[in-house]
Amino acid sequence: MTLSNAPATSPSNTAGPERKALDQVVIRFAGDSGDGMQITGSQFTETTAVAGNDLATFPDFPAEIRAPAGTTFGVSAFQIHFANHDILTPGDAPDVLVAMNPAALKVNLVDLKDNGLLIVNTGAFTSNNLKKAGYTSNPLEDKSLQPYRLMEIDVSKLTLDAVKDLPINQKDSLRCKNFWTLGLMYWLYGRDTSGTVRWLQQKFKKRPELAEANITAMNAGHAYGETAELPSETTPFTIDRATLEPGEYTNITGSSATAWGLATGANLAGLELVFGSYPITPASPMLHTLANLKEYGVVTFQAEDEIAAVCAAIGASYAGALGITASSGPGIALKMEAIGLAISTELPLVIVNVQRGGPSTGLPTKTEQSDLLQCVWGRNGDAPLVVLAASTPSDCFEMAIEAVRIATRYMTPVFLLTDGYLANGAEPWRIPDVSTFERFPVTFRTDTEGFHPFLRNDELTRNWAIPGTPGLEHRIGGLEKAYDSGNVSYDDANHQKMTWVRDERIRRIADHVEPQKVNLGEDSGDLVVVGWGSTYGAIHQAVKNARRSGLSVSQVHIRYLNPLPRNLGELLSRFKQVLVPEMNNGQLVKMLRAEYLVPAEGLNKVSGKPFKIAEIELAIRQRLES
Amino acid sequence: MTLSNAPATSPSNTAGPERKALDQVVIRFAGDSGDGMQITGSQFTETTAVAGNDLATFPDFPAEIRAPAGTTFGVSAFQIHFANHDILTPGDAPDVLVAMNPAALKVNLVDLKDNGLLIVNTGAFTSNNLKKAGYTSNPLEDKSLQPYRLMEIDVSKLTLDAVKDLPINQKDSLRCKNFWTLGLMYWLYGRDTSGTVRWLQQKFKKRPELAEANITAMNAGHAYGETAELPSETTPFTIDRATLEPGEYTNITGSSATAWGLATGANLAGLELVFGSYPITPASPMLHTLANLKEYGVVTFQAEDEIAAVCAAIGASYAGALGITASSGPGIALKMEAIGLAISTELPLVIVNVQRGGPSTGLPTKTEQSDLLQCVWGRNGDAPLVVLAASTPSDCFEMAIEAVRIATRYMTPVFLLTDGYLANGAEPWRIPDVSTFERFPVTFRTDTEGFHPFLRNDELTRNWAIPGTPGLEHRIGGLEKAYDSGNVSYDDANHQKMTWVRDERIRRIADHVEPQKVNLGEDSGDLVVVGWGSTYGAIHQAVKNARRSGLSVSQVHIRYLNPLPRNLGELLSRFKQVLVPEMNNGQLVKMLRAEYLVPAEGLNKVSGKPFKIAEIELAIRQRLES
Amino acid sequence: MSVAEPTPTLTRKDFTSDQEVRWCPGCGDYAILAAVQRLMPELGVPKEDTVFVSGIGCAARFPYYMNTYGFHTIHGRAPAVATGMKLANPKLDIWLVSGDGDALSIGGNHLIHLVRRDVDLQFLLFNNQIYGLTKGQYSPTSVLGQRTPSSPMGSVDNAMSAAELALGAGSRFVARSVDTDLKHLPKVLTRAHQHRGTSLVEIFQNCVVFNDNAFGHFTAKDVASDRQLMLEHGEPMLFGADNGKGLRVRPGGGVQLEVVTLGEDGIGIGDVLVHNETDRVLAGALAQLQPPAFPVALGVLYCNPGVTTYDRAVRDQVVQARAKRGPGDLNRLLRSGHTWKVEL
Amino acid sequence: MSVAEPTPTLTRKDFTSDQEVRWCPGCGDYAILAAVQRLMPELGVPKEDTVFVSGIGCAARFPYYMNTYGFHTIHGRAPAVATGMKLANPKLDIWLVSGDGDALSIGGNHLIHLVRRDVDLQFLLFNNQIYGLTKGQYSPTSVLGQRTPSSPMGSVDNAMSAAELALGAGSRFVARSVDTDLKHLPKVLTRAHQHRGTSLVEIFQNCVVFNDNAFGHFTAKDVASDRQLMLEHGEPMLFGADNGKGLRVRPGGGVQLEVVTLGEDGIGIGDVLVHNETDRVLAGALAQLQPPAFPVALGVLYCNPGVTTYDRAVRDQVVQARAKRGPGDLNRLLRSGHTWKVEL
Ligand SMILES: Cc1ncc(C[n+]2csc(CCOP(=O)(O)OP(=O)(O)O)c2C)c(N)n1
Ligand SMILES: Cc1ncc(C[n+]2csc(CCOP(=O)(O)OP(=O)(O)O)c2C)c(N)n1
Ligand code: SF4
Ligand code: SF4
Ligand SMILES: [Mg+2]
Ligand SMILES: [Mg+2]
Repeated sequence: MTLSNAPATSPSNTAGPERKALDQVVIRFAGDSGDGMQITGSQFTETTAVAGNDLATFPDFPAEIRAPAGTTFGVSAFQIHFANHDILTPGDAPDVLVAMNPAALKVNLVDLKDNGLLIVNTGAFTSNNLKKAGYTSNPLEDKSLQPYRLMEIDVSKLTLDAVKDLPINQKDSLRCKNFWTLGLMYWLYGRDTSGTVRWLQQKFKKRPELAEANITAMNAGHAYGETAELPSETTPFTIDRATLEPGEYTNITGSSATAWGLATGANLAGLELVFGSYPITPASPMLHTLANLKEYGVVTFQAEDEIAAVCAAIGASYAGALGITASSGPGIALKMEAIGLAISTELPLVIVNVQRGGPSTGLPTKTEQSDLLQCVWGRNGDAPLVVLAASTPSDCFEMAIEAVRIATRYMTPVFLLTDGYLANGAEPWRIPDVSTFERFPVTFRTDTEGFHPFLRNDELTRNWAIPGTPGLEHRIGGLEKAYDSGNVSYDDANHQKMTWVRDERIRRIADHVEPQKVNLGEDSGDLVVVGWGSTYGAIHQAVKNARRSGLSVSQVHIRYLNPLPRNLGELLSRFKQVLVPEMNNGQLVKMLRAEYLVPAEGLNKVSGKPFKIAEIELAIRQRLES
Repeated sequence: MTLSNAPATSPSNTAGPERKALDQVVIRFAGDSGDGMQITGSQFTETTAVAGNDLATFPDFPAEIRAPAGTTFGVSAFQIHFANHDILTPGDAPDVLVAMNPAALKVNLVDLKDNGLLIVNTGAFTSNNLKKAGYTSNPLEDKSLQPYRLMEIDVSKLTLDAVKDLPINQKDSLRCKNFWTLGLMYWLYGRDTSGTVRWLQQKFKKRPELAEANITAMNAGHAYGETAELPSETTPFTIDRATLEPGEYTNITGSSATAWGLATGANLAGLELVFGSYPITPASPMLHTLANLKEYGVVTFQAEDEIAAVCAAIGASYAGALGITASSGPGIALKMEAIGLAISTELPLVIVNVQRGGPSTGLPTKTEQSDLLQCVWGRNGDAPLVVLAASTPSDCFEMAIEAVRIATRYMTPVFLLTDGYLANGAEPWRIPDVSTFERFPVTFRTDTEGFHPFLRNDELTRNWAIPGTPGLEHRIGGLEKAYDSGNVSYDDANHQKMTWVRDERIRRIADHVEPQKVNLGEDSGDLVVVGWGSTYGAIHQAVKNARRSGLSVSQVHIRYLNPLPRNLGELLSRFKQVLVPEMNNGQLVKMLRAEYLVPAEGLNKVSGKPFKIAEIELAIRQRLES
Repeated sequence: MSVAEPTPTLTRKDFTSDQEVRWCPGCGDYAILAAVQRLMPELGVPKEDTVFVSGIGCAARFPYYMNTYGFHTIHGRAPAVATGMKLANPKLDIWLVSGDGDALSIGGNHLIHLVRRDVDLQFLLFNNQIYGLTKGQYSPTSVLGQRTPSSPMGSVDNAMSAAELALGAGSRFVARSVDTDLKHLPKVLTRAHQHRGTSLVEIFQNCVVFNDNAFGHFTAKDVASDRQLMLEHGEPMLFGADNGKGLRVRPGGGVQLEVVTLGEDGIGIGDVLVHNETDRVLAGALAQLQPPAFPVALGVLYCNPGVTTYDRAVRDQVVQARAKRGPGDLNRLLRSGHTWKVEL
Repeated sequence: MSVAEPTPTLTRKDFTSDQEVRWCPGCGDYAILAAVQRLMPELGVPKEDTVFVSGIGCAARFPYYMNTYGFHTIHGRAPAVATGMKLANPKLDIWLVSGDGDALSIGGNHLIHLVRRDVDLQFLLFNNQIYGLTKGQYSPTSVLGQRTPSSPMGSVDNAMSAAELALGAGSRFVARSVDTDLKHLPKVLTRAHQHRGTSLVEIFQNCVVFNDNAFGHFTAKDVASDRQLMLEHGEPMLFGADNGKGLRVRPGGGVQLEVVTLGEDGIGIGDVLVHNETDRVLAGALAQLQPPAFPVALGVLYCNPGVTTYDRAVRDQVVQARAKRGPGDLNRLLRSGHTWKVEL
């Protein structure tokens, strides 16, 4: 094609035919683990964000690092939902599916909307690949794809043609095909390619020939859209910018938001942060982010295992820093004994649990909310602590700060629950000005007068005296301790009292956090949908839709899971029905029933995938429309 | 005294003055860790049992191996309750307190009944010992002991006199004073000393001089009772034999009962038993017992830690033996990740949790019931398993067999909950005839036809194929597996289905276990007292007392905690009030409220000590007598 | 290992499972898998008596690809699970497959206690000096200063030597080989299989994605002969182009090894130290050798079987107990304490 | 260790807490406690900068009796807790106290990674070859065949050597002493304190209740001189009555040590091997020596400080990062990704 050897600059996106205006689109890029779908997706995300749309994304990749090419279990996908209005989920079903090979088609076609746009790379539909994907007949030839608007393009060949004159080998040339596809999609949605051009030039600083090849491929794809004969009904689109609050924005994933929030929290508390962690999917990215924040007084310790990781964090807190640890699934289970020590010694500690599919090793790369009860009750003895949950990628930032505030102010371990969906998902975030945040500096005990390590204020919080402080030398440990002296005590009345203290001091924290608000709708009615964590967006949209059709339903989304908000019981009692959607087999619902004796009902999805709006909306209608 | 050099034979117990008949007595022996109070107590127990009384005991010793002599935290005590009728608890408060030194007096006097008999060894009341015990004035001299019938005896001196002519040194001589005391108590309650004589001769086979010394001391104590001037009101007593079912009896502790029950269960299942464990108080005695049962096909493995212990048990089960592990408190917390693997791979496994005071290291030698929620819900992911609890020392035998039956028949991990009180406590047990027990032999899969490792029967139990079986080679693991093939699967619908299967197959077990019975009283009424585990005896007696005074109260004691008995919800609904006494901060009560929405109310004692009958009785009366 | 009838009819295919292999193209694990699948039939152990046990990691996927019994357990715990299997059925021939993170990081404690007890099995440690499955963080064997996502300024952890650790823990068989060494690896694996007790085999395995060519400095064709010392019991320790170099104990009464060049200042083959598999001090010295100053010691560094193995010793006590006290009789057990009769 | 102003005014009493000591009468722990309390003032480290950290066990009660900062943590995890402390505040002078079960059984993994990383602290391993607090089960250092409540027919686990394990894991300071050796123990502890990095000191400690006299075969007065080799860097390895015996490398080119008697067949002091603290192979050989054939090697077996320590290396990266990128500015961090502005 004429443009294939064009200079590596970006065509303007004003060119081309009339564009059809849309309110929102859901696109899924799907291909081999090696096809670079995650990069394609995140580049499209960046560009879309800059274009001013609101958006939400859902990356979905296999547990294998690089499963054999062409296999269904090696398929990697990235879904993005963008719109000219405020949206909260990556969308239930894609309007557009890009399938780079048969396996990608096989795995993802089920989700594509009827009459949805289906773009396939015919170049990858070899008989071998078809076999690997488990196709007995070629879907491009049988009639199975008729329900969709099929766009057959030999992306492989077009990419090779585009870069054939560049000084790179066949393998690297073929690798550019995801950018060819990206170029085409940019054209289709009237996007400016310059951001990606800059990104490529930056990324391949050391290998400019690769930068040029990818840019060339992208431009070729873009040009293909302008020039090629597309199926008549495939007109390009345009989607107006969403009316977002003015300010400076960035796309943020839950992982970075959590890591940044913890660093910010430590800064507001005036403490250094010691992060002890052992790699595990999907928590590792937090370790990677924090390892790069050394100049912020963040020390990361990659421990030999999860037990050492949490123990190092506890030691750090004893020594006067803020000890934090993070893990997922099996790794969290291993930390429980040590967390009991932090509870017994009343030391600040934040444990981030990026939940994944269980039980056991389970589904490492899939999302789930099935660790709630483990975090609230999964320790030996009566061992209460604080449990918080973030609702969206950007909420991870706020809740991470809150976790640090509570841990340091109340000298207690705090669990912060996120999940794989929040950690990997991204959304545009209006960047706050940290200098306006309220600080909560820690004051260590220095006064030797009448000191003992377990002196308490009226919140029942003990004073924090750290090594290096003259005259406050003291010993603490995991044996029961006398209420007044803090010395080891086996006295029966004392144990009873200390058990009460451990429980009561956590309960009282509820007096100092925001009461539960109604996130959508009235504070009474026929039905309240109660959720926690990453289901926020789906529930919110579902409730919104149901309310549009006049149903009396409200949303209550809990961020403080232990202690539960003071007003929650009374609030729930004002609704006729309580529905609790969870990505687990029914955990918060147990807590609510036990605590308030409300006939709460679970809506449980345990498939490793987030809720679809429709699934929750249906459950609402079933309860209110009969 | 004339008898002190008597030959080592036992005086008959018919001698002496008129004896006052009693229905029941509670005696507490208290002294230094080094004073041998546990031996004194268990000897008195044996003899009392042989005399045909029913009895219950409560040993209470410090966490230190041998804390410094004379200190309050070094005090070791043994309480025995014996009667001419059926009893279930070691008694609320002692009628008789034997205090071998000031510290023992200091710690235990609070519990002695008013006008109770107080026997003190004046020889140990040196100013030094008084200081160590924290006495500012000598209680023998100030008036503080007036509320009691004080019996001052210089046991130390009398013991030394008794054995002075024997070829043993001063230290060993003084060591005999616990047997002097035992002799006196034998006389006081008209007991035959011959059993203890035999025991001593056996124990000191290699050092007969020590046997003789102790026997001599015991006889001296016995003779002292006959001859000495005792406070007029201190007449000796007699307590008739209780009418126990005819049969052969032995005194059994919960530890031995559990160990023997596991060995018996494995035998009934036709499996070898591989017991993986890491020492921890109060679970270690099970390891010690099982280590001696090699000829029963019991292999014990003292692992490097609790994780290795449970993993070895899991490996053993995979290889076709019955894998069992046991621990307590912190050790149980460490096993949770691996237990998740056993749940995911659906392998039989029994985990005995001998609960102790928590959180963290807590109170290692004290009893508690605070691990219930940890066992039911304390794992990553939705990871259901079976949870059973034993109610009395001898019930440990039955429930251990039941744990093995369920684990092997349903291919699932089973938690068996006991506690320090059950493990160390003893009661007379009518020994069953094992040959009459119903066997539940395991049949391993051998048929290669259509085999896959997760083929299920209609109880949803998978078939068990073990290495060594030709043609059934297969792989299992902790990743999610396809319902039909058992191969690794990341499919969303499959995960939903497998989560359901894991949950449902445990629920269905409730169809095959005994329905919940009412342990005492009617199956409906004003109040039901619901308990589990070692609180059985105290609750039973309290309910019995309350019923005697005409109150409408029943006892329901749960042995199957997960799944809960099918009929439990309906049963509880027939009572106006539900009271749940637990030695924790409220755990079963949460489960009952969540499951049945019954307004169950907790009665929580977390002092490291078992409930007193009076405490529960009072709670009952407060609810029914107002 | 278990002694079993040779079953000569089996072929590599018999040991290949129906599961698609899921490693990255070019991963060293493929070469090891091929070597093991080829070796199995020669060992003559029935498929049904063979068990592959692993923890978690890329390497730990190994059992899925062997058509034998297999258990993909949890991270770091395979040694404990395997110990339990062996206690339940000593007849099983167990192969443990573990990565450097699985074996030496989270599983370090189980590894050292396994070799100390000397449980009879083969421990294959795939050392790629990286955490593969979690996307490339440094591992306990990663070189000091290595930059990875979790060590952006370079790792500050000193690297650990699997061989030295095992020897320090009391291991009785320690060997090393290279994933792609088609001739050497099967030989070493065969020796490991013959040894009764825990046979630790460290296999240097290339992770093409996250730590490519980590071992090139001694495995690359051009340097191999100079950088690899192929140990043979009873043979002089020679290496280099046509075995021109050797090792000897530095003269002067110490225990330090040094490299000598044959022919140079009067050094003859007689001066070269002869390898003695049963010498633990020597094994330790060999394990420490590192390029460029020294070659990497490959082959069997140490082999010194104990009088028994853990699993056999445990079983022997069961036999002794039965011989001494007879087979267990539960009714007798329940009456072994002090008992008394209550008549009507 | 941390460098601090000497505070000569302090005495033993200043380091003695108000807590009653709760060990059994006659326990070796008393002697060690006394030695440490006496030594503290001489080291000149301020009380407030000193922290004693322990796991669980009889030995682990130690911190309660020191009037310094102290943390009685959980079983086996003290090394990890101590690492965290040191990362938070490298100025702290940390003494880790652990039993053979705490350090080598459940805590084995943390021990080997602690010494591998070379965190700057003193690790006192009280080895009584038994689990004391849990009433006498065998431990990883118990002798093979030992009868205990959990090994009624004798333990079948081979004993582990703390020194060999630490060396195998890469430890840079390994020493040994005896609980009641009032002269030797303080000297060794002082050396440990001087060393920068993890200083492992194995102290043979007598458990009078469950394993009495376990070390009598080399600590008893009458055999001590013949059975104890007191190592001194740069000194010939002599022992026995008036140093009549010595160690040398067995002639013939190997690395095996042997005992020689001075004066016998022409052996002179010159033939005796001179101790070199910095020789890891030698340290390994010395750690292996066992009575009756050999004496037990006491004192500093190995001392070879690294260029830095883990805690310093970590801190240095923080400094470098600040030098390179300036002090952290959170507002800049939040804007470090790709950003865009939305105007009204
Ligand atoms: C308890 C637990 N912690 C952490 C993880 C995450 N994880 C899986 S594999 C692995 C390490 C992999 O490295 P290695 O053992 O060297 O195997 P490789 O992938 O390099 O072959 C980790 C940290 C886990 N699955 N379970
Ligand atoms: C997680 C956990 N497992 C087991 C125990 C029980 N326990 C306490 S101390 C100890 C071992 C003590 O032996 P050692 O470390 O040698 O110390 P010693 O008492 O001999 O000084 C054990 C197994 C525990 N407290 N915590
Ligand atoms: S990540 Fe590395 S070790 Fe894992 S499969 Fe890919 S190449 Fe092999
Ligand atoms: S049990 Fe042993 S180690 Fe523990 S205090 Fe007593 S004597 Fe010391
Ligand atoms: Mg690796
Ligand atoms: Mg010990």
